[in-house]
Amino acid sequence: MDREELKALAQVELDQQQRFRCRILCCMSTPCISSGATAVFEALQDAIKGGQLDAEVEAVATGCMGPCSRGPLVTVKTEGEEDVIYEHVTADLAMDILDKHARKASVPSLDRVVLPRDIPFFSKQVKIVLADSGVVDPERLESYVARGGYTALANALREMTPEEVCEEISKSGIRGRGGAGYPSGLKWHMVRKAPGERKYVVANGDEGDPGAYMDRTLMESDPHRVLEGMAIAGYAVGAEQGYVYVRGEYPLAAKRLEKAIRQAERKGLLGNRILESPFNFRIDIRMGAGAFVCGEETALMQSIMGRRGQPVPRPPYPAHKGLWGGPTLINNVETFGNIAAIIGRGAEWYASYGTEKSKGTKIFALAGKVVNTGLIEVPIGITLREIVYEIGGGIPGNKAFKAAQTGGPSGGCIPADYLDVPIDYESLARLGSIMGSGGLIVMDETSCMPDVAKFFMEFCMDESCGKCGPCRGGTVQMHRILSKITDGCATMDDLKKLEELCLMVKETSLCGLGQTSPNPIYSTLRYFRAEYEAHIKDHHCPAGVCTFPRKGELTFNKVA
Amino acid sequence: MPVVTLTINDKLVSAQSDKTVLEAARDAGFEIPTLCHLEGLTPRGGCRLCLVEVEGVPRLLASCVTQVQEGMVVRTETERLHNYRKMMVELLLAERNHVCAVCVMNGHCELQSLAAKLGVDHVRYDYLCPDLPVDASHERNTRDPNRCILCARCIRVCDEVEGAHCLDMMGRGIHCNIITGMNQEWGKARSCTACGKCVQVCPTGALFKKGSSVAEMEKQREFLIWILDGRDKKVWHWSR
Amino acid sequence: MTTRQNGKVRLATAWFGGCAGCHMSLLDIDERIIDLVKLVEVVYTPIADIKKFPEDVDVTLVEGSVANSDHVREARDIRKKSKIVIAFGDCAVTGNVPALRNRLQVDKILEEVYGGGPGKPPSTEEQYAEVVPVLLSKVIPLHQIIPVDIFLPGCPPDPERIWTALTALLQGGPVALPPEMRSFG
Amino acid sequence: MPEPTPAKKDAAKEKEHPMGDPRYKGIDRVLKRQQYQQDALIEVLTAAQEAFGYLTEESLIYIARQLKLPFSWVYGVATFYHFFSLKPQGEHSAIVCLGTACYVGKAAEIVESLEREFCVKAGQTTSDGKLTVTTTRCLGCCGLAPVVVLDNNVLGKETPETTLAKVRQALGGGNGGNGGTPS
Repeated sequence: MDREELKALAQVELDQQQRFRCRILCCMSTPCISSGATAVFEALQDAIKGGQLDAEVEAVATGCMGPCSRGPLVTVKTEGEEDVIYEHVTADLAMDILDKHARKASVPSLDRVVLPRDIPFFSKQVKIVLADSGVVDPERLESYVARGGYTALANALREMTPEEVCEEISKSGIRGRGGAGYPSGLKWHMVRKAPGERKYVVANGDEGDPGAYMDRTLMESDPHRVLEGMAIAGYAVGAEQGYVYVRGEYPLAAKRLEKAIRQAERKGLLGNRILESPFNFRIDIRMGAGAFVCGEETALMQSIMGRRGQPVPRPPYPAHKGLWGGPTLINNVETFGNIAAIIGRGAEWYASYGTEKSKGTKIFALAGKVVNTGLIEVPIGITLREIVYEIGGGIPGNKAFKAAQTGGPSGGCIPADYLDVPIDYESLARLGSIMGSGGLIVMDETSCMPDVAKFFMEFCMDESCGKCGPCRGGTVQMHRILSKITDGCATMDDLKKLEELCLMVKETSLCGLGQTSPNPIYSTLRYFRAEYEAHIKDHHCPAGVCTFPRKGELTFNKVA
Repeated sequence: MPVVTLTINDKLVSAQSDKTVLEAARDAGFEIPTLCHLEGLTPRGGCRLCLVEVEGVPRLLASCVTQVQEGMVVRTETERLHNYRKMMVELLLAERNHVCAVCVMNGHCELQSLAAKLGVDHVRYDYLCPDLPVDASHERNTRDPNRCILCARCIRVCDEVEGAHCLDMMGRGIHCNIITGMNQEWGKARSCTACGKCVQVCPTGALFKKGSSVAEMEKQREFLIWILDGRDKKVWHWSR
Repeated sequence: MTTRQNGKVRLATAWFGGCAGCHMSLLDIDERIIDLVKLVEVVYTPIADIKKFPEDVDVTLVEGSVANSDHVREARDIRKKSKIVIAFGDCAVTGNVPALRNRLQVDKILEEVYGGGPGKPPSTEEQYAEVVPVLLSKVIPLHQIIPVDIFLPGCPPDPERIWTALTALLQGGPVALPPEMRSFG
Repeated sequence: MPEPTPAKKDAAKEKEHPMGDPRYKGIDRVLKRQQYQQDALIEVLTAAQEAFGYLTEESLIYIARQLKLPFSWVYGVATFYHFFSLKPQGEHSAIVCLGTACYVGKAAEIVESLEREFCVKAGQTTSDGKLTVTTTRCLGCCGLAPVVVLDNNVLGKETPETTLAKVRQALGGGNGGNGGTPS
């Protein structure tokens, strides 16, 4: 296939779509499926067939539409009308939807499940990466191509040198979406220039942060976008082999990626001589097997090579010496999700979003004690208040906002005082948190901060690989002290010991997991120290969470 | 091999450019504590005791895996490093049952002497007291995981020098453990050649020769360079 | 160090969960013990028959680990009444050999020790408490119960080590042992 | 390295697979697809776990032989990743998500209630082999928190009561899932 054929393919698909008077899009990503989307989709298909509407109405299985807690979600696109979104759709509503939109009947009972499209949840978002999510059928290449998919790759191959591609990425100002925010352009240039016969491109989809599911959604909802981004990267850095490392918990994402790879290979969009150019690029999927540390790039490479996912000291950096000793470009799945848009619409357009130092948009998984939970894509620089109170619709049950947790176990809690700080890499770091992969958990007054810190420390303790001493032993000891605090048998001396340990583990651990594991303690201590002291001195939990089962015991050891 | 000049603890030092900071520092007479490092084995960078401060680098660097660079300014002994090293040793002592008094390596143990050198006269953290069975099934050697610090010297020597790869690490985090074969009794792991190299490189009493009693086990490591240089360069160092 | 009317430092030694080897090692300072007695008044020690831990002690050497409820009580009492508490030997410093039981469950240990003999084994916690003080589920070092001022590791600390530490202390200086004198084991 | 020889099974079945168990064919398929590359160890282990429900010692030995890897290496990798289990799993499985959103939604109480009701600790299987209770770190269904996966069906917005009821129903309702939607 060449560029002209790609255009033709898109046109055929568009013509096909226009034949339908009414297109009913059903979200078929994991949360909606869990809420019963499969039955809804099947009921719609049956109803279309039963009503002999096959020629006019189409039911499409798409990816995520955003407000996951309101699933199953269905969007109806009717010619000449505004799109309508329905929430909490059940199978028995299938016929009603058809009646209303295909047969133009009046169905007032449907009104109660209409999700208004003008609410801030939708209007405040800017969708670049998720532009096709919830619109295209992730299991059909044509669906993506019809939306302009793979044209960026075609243009890059035809019109740009690899160096120009790297430069365009640099100019866009995009920074790694995995958390640390390393400028992607720099990395691409580095890998491109690194000497090495075989180079590799790796998409990091080992989204281990609890509470984050941007990568899963992207892989499930728009797998071709990730593949296209990787192929462009492969061309730019001179790699012929790519790997998508998919977290083991995401079988559906892996399945859809696998299908997408096969489709793309068949159409000559991956494999040898892509789009009739001399560029060859293969992508393989590697499944994780349940290890958070494999999100760390050196551990991830070990895992791709089939070994224990234990990090190795850097330097050498993967960009110089990665998989099998070859220069390796590792970017987050979400970063790759941005690439086609940057190449397709230009770095300048992309850089018009975001702040001076952080360009573009960021996807957040909004969850916790907030009315609208789900997946949102917002320009970097938006305030936390806008996210929580406008997009998120505030805290349910008239409770007070206490803190927002970003960055998972490597991040921190941002208290109410900083609701108006624009969210970007630097400001979050100043507040003692990190952008992370994009989990954003809202906590209300019923969350106890030492307990939150303990929760994350338990996570880090379980996920420590055991290679370096400070992380292996330090996380256990920090968790023990936090347990003493929430159990009511800690002293102020323990708190001092905890702070010393935090600093030591942060500064001496081998990899990012250990180095950032004290962050949840740091940030909660910074903003909620009084809460810790109340636990220790008064055996009082202001949030009413801790029950102090070992109150007054002077040691960790229960008397028999 | 080109030579670079760097500053270690205010002293100008020159070293071949392929050397690590640890090697350069030791050649210059500075002591940097190590536990997982052993000359002759692939560096691991796991124990973190050899961390040093390098000017202009915000992070602490493990000197065993950091190559020297022209103009590098290194500090190997600062109060911060000393405190961290102390804490690391305390964490190691707390995570297993290191009862020096009844150890075959008492008096010859690297962990014990390092603790004394660093001034660790007590451990501030809770002892974790894991329940780990001793494996005495091997005809010559015994493995006592209670005294293991997971430095993986034994794994590396078994893989890199002996070539048997009988030993490896299982589990993760605090539950890591050294295993022989399919986590089976050492005596039944037929990939073990009973060469005893793992015993000799072990820094503590986790691996020891059968029949040794308290404080009787001493280890010798000259064989490592002997074998490696003999194998690669056909040079056998009698002087060592 | 406060000077008493008799010019002597009030010294106590206590014995918790340990083998008394540290006390033996203290006696092994040989003839120097005469010099020591010139400087100190031993006000409490398991070697002498003194029932109650006295008030106003200057220095207390505590041998042994904290293994049962009596040890906890005594340790707190000692801390209250002593100016300087020394964790004396590895058991007090680390838990050492007595702590080897920490991987076992206390009730299993009691059953093993007291259960199989003649007569009926005690069945409740209270009954056990009549036989022996209640065992802690874990044997712990002294500093996990009370603040400890000086650590004197060694199993036992050899006489030189003890002498160096005590003389430094009695001369009013800080106790700074050289590395070879502060190793465990 | 010839270590313990796996016991020979039923001779008739040997024709199907030299190991005497047709389930090894699933492993062989992946081995072939991956061209017996040592790097594919995790993929092969995944296939073995799918074939047997857990990683039997025999299958680990088989994989080590096929990939020409040391036993300790294979065992080390198998025990590093949480997905692999070296013990047989229960007939039914209840996986409670302990991701942050589920934690904020008090998923710990669901774990406790399951542990109490079925006398198991998280990560264990009941003594009758009926139920395995495990926890996981975020399934990415945070909008539905707290989430429980019962026999591969994702259940959202759970409470201790609802989960217990559904687990009891699954246990009482014979083998397999309860006909819900696949995840």
